[in-house]
Amino acid sequence: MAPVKYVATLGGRSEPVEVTGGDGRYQVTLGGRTWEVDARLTAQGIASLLVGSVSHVADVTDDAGRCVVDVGGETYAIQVEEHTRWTIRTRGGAAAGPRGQTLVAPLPGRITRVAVAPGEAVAAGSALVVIEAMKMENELRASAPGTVMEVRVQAGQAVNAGDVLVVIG
Amino acid sequence: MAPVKYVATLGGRSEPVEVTGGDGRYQVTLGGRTWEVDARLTAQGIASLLVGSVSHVADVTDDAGRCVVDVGGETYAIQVEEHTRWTIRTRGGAAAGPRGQTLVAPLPGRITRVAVAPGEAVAAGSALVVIEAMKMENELRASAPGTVMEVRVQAGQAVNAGDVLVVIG
Amino acid sequence: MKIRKLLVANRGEIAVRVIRGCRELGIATVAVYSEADREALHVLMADEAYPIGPAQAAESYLAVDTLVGVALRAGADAVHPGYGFLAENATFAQACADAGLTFVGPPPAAIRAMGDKTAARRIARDNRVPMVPGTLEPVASDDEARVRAQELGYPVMLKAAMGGGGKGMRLVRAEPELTEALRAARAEAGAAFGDASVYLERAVAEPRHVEIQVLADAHGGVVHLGERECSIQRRHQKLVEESPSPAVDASLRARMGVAACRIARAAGYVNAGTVEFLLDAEGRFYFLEMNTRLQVEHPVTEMVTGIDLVREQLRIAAGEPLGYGQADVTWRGAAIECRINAEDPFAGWLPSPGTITGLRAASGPWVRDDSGVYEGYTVPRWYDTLLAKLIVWGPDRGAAIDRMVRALAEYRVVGVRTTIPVLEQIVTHPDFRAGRLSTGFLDRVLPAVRANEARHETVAVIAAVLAEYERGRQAMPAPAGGDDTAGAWRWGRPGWRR
Amino acid sequence: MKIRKLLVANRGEIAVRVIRGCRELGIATVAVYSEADREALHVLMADEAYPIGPAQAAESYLAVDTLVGVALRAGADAVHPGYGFLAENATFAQACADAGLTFVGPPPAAIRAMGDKTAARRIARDNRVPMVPGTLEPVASDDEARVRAQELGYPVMLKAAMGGGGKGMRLVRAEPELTEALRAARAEAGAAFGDASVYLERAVAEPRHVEIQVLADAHGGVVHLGERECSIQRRHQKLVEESPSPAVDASLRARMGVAACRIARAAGYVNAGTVEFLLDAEGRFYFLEMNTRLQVEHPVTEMVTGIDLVREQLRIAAGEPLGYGQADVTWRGAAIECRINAEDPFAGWLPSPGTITGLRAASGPWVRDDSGVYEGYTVPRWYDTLLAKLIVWGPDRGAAIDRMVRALAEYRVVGVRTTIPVLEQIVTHPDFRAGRLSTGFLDRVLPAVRANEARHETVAVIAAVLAEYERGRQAMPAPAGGDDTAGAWRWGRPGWRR
Repeated sequence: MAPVKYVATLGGRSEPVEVTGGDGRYQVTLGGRTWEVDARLTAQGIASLLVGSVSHVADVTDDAGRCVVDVGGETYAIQVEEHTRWTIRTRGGAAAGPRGQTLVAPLPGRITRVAVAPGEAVAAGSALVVIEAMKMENELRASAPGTVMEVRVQAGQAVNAGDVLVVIG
Repeated sequence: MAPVKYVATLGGRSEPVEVTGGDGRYQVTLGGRTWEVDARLTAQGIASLLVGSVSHVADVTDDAGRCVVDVGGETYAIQVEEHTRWTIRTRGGAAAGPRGQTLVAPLPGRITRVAVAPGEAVAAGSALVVIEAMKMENELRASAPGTVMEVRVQAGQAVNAGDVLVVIG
Repeated sequence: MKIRKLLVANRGEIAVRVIRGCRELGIATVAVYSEADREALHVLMADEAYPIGPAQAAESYLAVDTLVGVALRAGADAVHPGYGFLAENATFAQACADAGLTFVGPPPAAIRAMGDKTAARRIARDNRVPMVPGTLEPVASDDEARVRAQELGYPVMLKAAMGGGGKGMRLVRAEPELTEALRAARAEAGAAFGDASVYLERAVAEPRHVEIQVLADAHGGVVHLGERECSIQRRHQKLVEESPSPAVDASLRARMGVAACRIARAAGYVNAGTVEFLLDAEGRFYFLEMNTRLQVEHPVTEMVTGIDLVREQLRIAAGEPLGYGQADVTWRGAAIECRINAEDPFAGWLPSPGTITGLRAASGPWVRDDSGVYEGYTVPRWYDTLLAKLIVWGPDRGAAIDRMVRALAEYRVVGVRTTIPVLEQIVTHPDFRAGRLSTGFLDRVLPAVRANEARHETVAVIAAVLAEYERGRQAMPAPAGGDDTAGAWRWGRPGWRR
Repeated sequence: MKIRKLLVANRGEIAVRVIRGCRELGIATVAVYSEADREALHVLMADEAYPIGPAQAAESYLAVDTLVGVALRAGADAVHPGYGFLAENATFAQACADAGLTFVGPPPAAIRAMGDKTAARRIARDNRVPMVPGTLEPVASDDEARVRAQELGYPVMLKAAMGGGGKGMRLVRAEPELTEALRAARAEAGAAFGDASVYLERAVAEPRHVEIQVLADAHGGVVHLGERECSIQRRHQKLVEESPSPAVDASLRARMGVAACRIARAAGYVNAGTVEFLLDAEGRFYFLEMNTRLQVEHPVTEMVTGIDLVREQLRIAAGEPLGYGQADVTWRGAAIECRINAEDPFAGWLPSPGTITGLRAASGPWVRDDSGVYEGYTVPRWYDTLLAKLIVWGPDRGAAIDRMVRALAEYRVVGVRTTIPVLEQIVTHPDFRAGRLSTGFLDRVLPAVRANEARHETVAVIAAVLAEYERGRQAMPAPAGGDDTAGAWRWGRPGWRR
């Protein structure tokens, strides 16, 4: 059987992967090396992998089309596409990077402080907003320098995860 | 809302049960008493029940149409039917009781001994067959007196769960 | 009076811990739950459970009258407050007493004396227990704070007068930070304790946090159970605790123990309590405060002394004498506790509420899992982030560390982010193994902590690609001759988790 | 020679136990698995895993050459045999040595001397250790057995000459039972040990089974770690074990310990071993046999002495001296172990293989779960029924019993039948609490054991009816205004377990 070709994208890097085999025993080629893999699902979403006799247990979940793998205490979010599909998707060249920042609430909570106002210049690492959740005050900071375009919340306000708090241009 | 009427059958006894409510809060009437029940599924097949404030955790599984409930370290197999269905099913009177015994292998294993032969009379509790499984010899006995009609296995033979071993008339 | 039925006025792992202790003594247990906690583990484990109101703690777990009312309605004769919430609230202890309920904790007067940290410092001073210089009263204003701080000399520490557990604490390195630090400390203190007062202490450089566990009965018996070192803290929240402290020998233990017992006696203390000290690099110790409750980290003391602190609390509350003296308390080996919190140490330690889709706790020899959660449980966003405490024992500190490394590697939590990866890096750190600890340890070590060593990247990619490969194959007709017997292939079977 | 990589020639909970011990010492681990065990826990937990053949143990876990070959191929420098399988097989120990592998166990000569139970009895006799009267050689024929039994006087006990673990043992009350008992004992012995020889002993009335743990290093150091009482047995299979024995005081412990050490020395014993005794109602003890391996019930000794037996085995095998003497071994409190087997005690104790659909192990203070299974695991039908060992410690026997009752109530296994319900009835039995034990205890108590006390019948019916009710409601259109927020109704959501 001809190998099935995929591209796995992890942390911005894409690499080709080829798979053959089945019924729990596979040959997986990546990074110029072929691995003999014995893989079983021991329970829902929990895979036992023997990769060339080395034993690993991986928790594999699906998160909005990406595969999230917990293995050895580390977490990886990996996008897997068939090679042809990936080629078509990326043919136009990489999309332009995101411009500006949109600070969204990473979890539900209550805004206890807003440290910036529209028009203000912020440096990378500047405190923008403090959100209280689970009995802790959590300071949210700018990831890059810019200018505050919008502040959509005020102190005392309750927010849900994903709510836009501050827009920086 | 009118209560929904059921019949629960457990250990040969059938008793009517009525339920109203929903969204986790119910009134359940059985044995002449009405219980306020707060019930949630905390995970697949695991229910937390507050029965008049008393807390129970029940593992509820389905086994060939019967509901198997593990609660407080005890296991109950309960058949639940809508009252009308139960009435129709039982209208003809109880079916005649089973006649004779068919000894089936309760688990897979190897027959190490056959203690009876066709035509032999057996008493309740007589050893019929010894099956070896999980490193133990397990003696299977007659549940009632009778005469051996058929012996379908011999020593040394491997059997699967459910295989008929001995028929007693 | 024998306790027959006890209401646990708390939630999470400590409620579970108290329920277990009661069950072993034949005491029936009553849980309470807010609207966010109907499915919490303590509700599932108790004999009975009663709703007490909305998710907000102020309207449920902090509602004194509601709790006392439920205790009476359920026919309970005692109340255990756990830690946090109302555990150090004298009004609650008094309300229980007034309702005829045995409060499993110290008398209201002792809570009041020690709960007011500035009053506690006066008791320490009167009993010749060494203290860090600071104010004996809360500071009335920002201006007063500025003056006092200048007198003490920076850096200074702000502390909640009614505090405990690190809430409302702020280190102030220099005067420009003072105003904001006061605001933050007061806000946190007000939210946590309903009292925003703070006081000042001179900050000790590179101190260790070492505390002494005491037990006092109602008949004058007082013993100490040795120390716990809790220097591994982030923002005054303890993360790793151990007993014994690598910095404490038998002689220092005895001296700190005597000081702790002296304070307990002076305060008229009864039940389990903890006297906190700072220990400086020269082995001098300074009284910080007394916590008038069970501590989160009590298990490490239990593991080395063999004394069940919850059992002792219940016995003492029932009026029993300790039945042993200081000479009967012995220590064996070393114990370490790691706090598994729902926080993402690689994203600013943000709380990580959500559903625990996978949970495999460590177990086996000398591994203790004191957990408040289960697989399938949704961690609510209303309460603190502590999911479970992982405790190990070993014949010596090195063996305990080896065991903790093993246990952390076994412990898997999927669905919410936890502190496990950073705990692994802490306990394998050379300074930790060498016992070179101070409350500054974590701030020093954290910058080097990496989210992903990418040790398992190849395996992760293989797992992800195989999942996709099998999803594709399942969409195809089954191959001829494929069998489905034991040991055969099982990827892609129904139930691949979404 | 330091051990760097170790092959565990076993499966189930003991393989997991050994892997944990190795991990704490920084030793890499190699698991082996039969075709029935690809998904077993020890395979998942080891660093590496290799297939060794078909499900039948004779062709996999008992295949000496295969195991030695895998060890060499994997680059292991040591082998741990666990218990059962090849643990007491001198040929295997010799094959490891010949291949340059460190065998974590005694020298082949000591295995041979003690493995042949009749030879062991000669050593005991020569060392003035008391013994039950019996044959010093296996019986050659049924006729010889009949003559010897008559000489000894009924009841007599048949025992496998190469035995251990109760396999191949039969009590014979009177002569008419002898022929069938010989057949059964020989068949079991042959299947278990590859040697069908049996010998005879006079049966002691109402004896206790009390065994002494010994540790011997390669430098002449020998200590004992006190006793375990294992009187709770069914068909010679231990079900509940404890340390200390309620029938053993310090003086008896010392005398039995000295006798056990004397036998270990006489046999040239090195590593962990157990000397089994019968203890009669008058406190006299009789040597039974020596088990030249780790015992299933070793954790109770670990919990009271604080000594990690697997760690000691590995240290001794690496050539290290014990580093302590008899006076350094101390005992604290009491420990109990319960064996959770996949057997249905209410259906003739039939094995209950199958898939564990639900598993919630006990945890919390002083509770240790040594398990070989996980939720979702399918218990294969090829091996013994032991799923997990539940061990508790308490400051005294009463506290340990209270804790075991609590822990058993917490422990839930769904999908396969287990011994848990009968264990609960054993540890709450008045005779058990009073310490009135003998190997006849279980046979005396079992007839009173009930499958279902029906204590929870009402709750079970409510749960079953609500499941059906909600199944019906889910089939209807959703009610207007129904919300799906936190804390709301969740029955009948997708995934109701089939």
